[in-house]
Amino acid sequence: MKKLINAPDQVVADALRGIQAAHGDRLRVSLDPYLLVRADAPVRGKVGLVSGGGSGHEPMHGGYVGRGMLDAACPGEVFTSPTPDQMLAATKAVDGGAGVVHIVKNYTGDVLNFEMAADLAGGEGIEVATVLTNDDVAVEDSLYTAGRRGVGVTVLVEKIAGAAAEAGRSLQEVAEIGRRVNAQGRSMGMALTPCVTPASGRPSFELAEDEVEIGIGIHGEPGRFREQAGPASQVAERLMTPILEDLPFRSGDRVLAFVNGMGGTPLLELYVVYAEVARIAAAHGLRIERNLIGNYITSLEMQGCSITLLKLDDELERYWDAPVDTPALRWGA
Amino acid sequence: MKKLINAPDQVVADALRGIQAAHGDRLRVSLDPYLLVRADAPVRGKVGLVSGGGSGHEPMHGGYVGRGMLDAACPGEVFTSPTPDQMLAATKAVDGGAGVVHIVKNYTGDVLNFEMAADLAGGEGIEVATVLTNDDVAVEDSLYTAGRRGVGVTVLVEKIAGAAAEAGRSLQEVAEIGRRVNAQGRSMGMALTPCVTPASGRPSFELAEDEVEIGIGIHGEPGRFREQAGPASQVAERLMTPILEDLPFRSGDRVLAFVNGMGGTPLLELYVVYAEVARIAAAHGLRIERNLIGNYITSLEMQGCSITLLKLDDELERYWDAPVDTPALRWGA
Amino acid sequence: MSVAIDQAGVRRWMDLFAQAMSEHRQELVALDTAIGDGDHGTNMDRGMRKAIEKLHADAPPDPGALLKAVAMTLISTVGGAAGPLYGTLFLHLGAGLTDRDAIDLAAYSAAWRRAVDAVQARGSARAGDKTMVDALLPAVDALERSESLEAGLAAAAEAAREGMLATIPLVARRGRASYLGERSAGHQDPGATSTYYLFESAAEALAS
Amino acid sequence: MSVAIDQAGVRRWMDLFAQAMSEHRQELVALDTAIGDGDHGTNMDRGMRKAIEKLHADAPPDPGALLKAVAMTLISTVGGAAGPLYGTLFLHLGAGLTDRDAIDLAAYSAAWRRAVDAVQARGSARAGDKTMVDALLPAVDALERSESLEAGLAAAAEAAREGMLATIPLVARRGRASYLGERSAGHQDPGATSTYYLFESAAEALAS
Ligand SMILES: Nc1ncnc2c1ncn2[C@@H]1O[C@H](COP(=O)(O)OP(=O)(O)O)[C@@H](O)[C@H]1O
Ligand SMILES: Nc1ncnc2c1ncn2[C@@H]1O[C@H](COP(=O)(O)OP(=O)(O)O)[C@@H](O)[C@H]1O
Ligand SMILES: [Mg+2]
Ligand SMILES: [Mg+2]
Ligand SMILES: [Mg+2]
Ligand SMILES: [Mg+2]
Repeated sequence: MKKLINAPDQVVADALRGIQAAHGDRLRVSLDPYLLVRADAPVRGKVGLVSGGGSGHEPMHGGYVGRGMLDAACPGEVFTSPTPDQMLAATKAVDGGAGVVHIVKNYTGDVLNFEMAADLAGGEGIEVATVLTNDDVAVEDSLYTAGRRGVGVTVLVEKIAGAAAEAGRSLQEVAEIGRRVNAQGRSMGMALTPCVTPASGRPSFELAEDEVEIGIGIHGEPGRFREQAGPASQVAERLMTPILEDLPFRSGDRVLAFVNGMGGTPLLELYVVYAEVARIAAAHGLRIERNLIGNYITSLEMQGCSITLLKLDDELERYWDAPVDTPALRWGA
Repeated sequence: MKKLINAPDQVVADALRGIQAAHGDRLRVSLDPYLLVRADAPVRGKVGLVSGGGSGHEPMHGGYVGRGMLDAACPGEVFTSPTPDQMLAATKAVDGGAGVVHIVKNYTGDVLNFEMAADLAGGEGIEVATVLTNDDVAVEDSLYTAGRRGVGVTVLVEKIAGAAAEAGRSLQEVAEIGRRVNAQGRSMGMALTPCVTPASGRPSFELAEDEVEIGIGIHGEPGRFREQAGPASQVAERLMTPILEDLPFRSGDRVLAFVNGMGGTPLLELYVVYAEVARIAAAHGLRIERNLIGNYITSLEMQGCSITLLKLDDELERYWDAPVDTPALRWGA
Repeated sequence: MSVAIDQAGVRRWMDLFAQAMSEHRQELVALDTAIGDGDHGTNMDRGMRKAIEKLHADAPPDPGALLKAVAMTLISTVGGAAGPLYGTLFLHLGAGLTDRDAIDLAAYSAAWRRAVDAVQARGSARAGDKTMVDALLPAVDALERSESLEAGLAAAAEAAREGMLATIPLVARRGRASYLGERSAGHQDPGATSTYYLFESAAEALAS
Repeated sequence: MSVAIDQAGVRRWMDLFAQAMSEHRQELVALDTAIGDGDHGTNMDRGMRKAIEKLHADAPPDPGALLKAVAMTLISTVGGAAGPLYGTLFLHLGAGLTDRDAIDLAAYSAAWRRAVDAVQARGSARAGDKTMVDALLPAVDALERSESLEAGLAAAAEAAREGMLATIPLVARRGRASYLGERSAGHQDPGATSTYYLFESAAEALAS
């Protein structure tokens, strides 16, 4: 394992030091507990948005803290969900009196820790609403399982709910909009290579030179099946078909198409994939009205991609277009 | 070799199709010859900016076409400089009557092809000024060699000269500002892993599990030497020391610090490196006034990073801050 | 003379458990890499290391308070699924034992039962879901069936070990391994494994 | 009877050179990977393939015009250093032979000399800089020294081969390999290698 780090157990703290040095003018960074907060938080009267999760998915979530998106992010250790005390500290730091939304990806760890944090925040008189993301169609969904993982849609929830909060919407409204994004979005991912966490020093799974892993998550966990590596057109079909069937997306739907890199795949290739996504979407009669292409929710240095489709309506589209001013996503500002 | 492509000799064309599908509202994309042009080009009375180079460095250059930055980009095949006819077509497409600046990285191929293009453009009555970037301190510089490579500074030249052109400066002024950025900037890079071009299908060099390559360029070419992999603090010293000595940078200087990912390195690690850069810069009495951290000039899926320092003055800082609206770099718009 | 567990005994237990988490860190990471995200060993080791550090600085006077202190540290340093689940376990175990100088089998068994119930309430895992619950349930059953603390903890450790091994063929229905579906079968659950070490440490602490 | 090169002969030469670039593509890529960016074989193959395609569609009537057409295709399809350099080479070679039906040794040698001068003017490479010039110069020298076209092209091919091999120990001072400094020694220059194939094809075309 070769990485640009000083020591496996310092990587998150060191990266936070880097973020502090780079963005200290717009973010408050705490190392104990790990925390990133908008410099101007709490914004009086505005619903606060807190997200969090394991590190190793950068720019998610720290890169999305700023005007028009998150008020705070709680980074955990690499691929390890953060702890309730971080989340509580974040919640208190961003509460401007209008309540706080927790954006939680559906992983047992994230869910349990955020539950505890919400309990604790409630105990301190802060109203918390939770938006759970679970958009990964690669995972079987049933009451008797942990359910689907939250993946690509999380970025879209953070942007769109963030804009709703910035627009002065109420706690319930912001949460409802976030949940709508989740309900109308579907994702699926694949990997060409595994990743290596600093702590383990070993590949998260083994893949032959001619194999790809389909239905991968964002934690280096193995996917649902592996198959012979094929052209980008086949990869795109493999991911788009279950996405399109699941919601389902129908001819005439307006969508946002998001092609996400897993961290180690060149942008050149993501555009190759996007060309295929656009082709398949057109064949289904979908109108891609907005798009996002790049490394936005990653799995360390994993090579691969995920595709997310979000069904748009006027409100979601307006909030997507609203100004955002964060280290990793910025427009209109 | 596993890649998200359809076929090695289609990768650039397919990616351009993806860019067309994604950004067709703001860019005109041509497949024959390969060309990306601002949708509103030529802008009457504005100096046009054309850049170009081999593909595989995305988002450079295509991601930087838009208001406040480039007017056109000519992508070559992967790691192969584009051809004079592309450059001539780009030059004609963006000439708004005020002349055109060619931004050329100092590689024999880029230089020769742009020279031919400038000759051809001159023959058609378009005034062309060339800004050559050669900021890589890893390379020995002498009259009797090809000189230094153009690397990280190229992105800064494109942004700053782009803002100067947008501000209505003359051809000579824009070129002079671009040259000043190059003269005041220095870079050096390193790699943890090689990259694989689609056409060759093989790693560009071999590195042992515990070795890193220091003084790497952006074409998968081997660097100046290899050494035992060390912590990020050592990597940062290895790159910063020659950069600081070369200009030289002096205590009290205001700088822009740019930590660039080679394409396959997680953003998390780039922030770890940035923390070290900030530490070393502070120890030298430098004031980092601006920063840029991420994958901006890449070498396919190579893991590693480069560091660029640019000595700032009021004018350069103002043009850096000026609005930019491109697929890959966007603020104030 | 009947054996009881006192503050020093719990303290010894926690030291041994911390030691086990450190020694088996790579093993737990490897198990979690196969069907999860590879952090279980690192998480537990980090948490228990911190817990022992805190106990060094300031050890609460009674067994229950000590366990609650460990719970709080785990909750705030482990993260992941294991943090809240082990935190919940220790919190409820401690709650049943607070303000006692010495714990007999009856009190101990009752506290464990409440702790396991709390873990199940928090995580909704049932027997056979391929989680730490599959080691916890048989262990607590064995404890309840025993005649003495010594015999009980030995039987609990053995039952936990069997429960841990029995997770191998299971298809996971909770936690991260459930995303693998059928592919999760054939691998031992990391959380059940750390739970086995917890009971092994408890038996050892009592014996020493 | 004295041999001369005509349009069909140049056409044959270009076919053979294109064939060589296709056959040796991987070899050139491997050489360029060692001390460059690994694209020389792909670039030359792409360019010559396109050139032949164009000649198929519309082949200029005389040897000079044919070479200029190849030059223009290389310039607009090869890119990199090789595109403008081979383009310049063919452009000036063709310029010296335009409007001729048949080329004798004197005219041929003179055109080659001007072509090599033009390549050196464009790229500033001198003998010993580890570039295609190190194959070109001895080949053209050999051609000039010869008594007949046949002997001349055979000698030129042999000289180019020796020049190509002689690049192995050199430290590059031009082109991408120069960034490696001392580490460029011990590797054969890819451009000198494709130039050797150019002369080999020329000799073969004349013989057939
Ligand atoms: N819902 C649950 N109930 C009980 N135990 C669970 C549950 N989900 C996961 N676990 C346990 O947690 C273990 C994984 O812990 P850990 O790797 O630290 O957390 P994470 O899965 O968040 O990375 C699993 O092996 C399993 O035993
Ligand atoms: N200045 C120069 N003069 C002559 N030949 C050169 C010069 N620079 C490079 N070359 C030749 O070009 C070859 C490399 O061509 P190619 O790989 O196609 O281009 P690039 O280096 O741009 O990738 C080298 O092997 C060398 O022979
Ligand atoms: Mg985890
Ligand atoms: Mg090249
Ligand atoms: Mg885990
Ligand atoms: Mg090359």
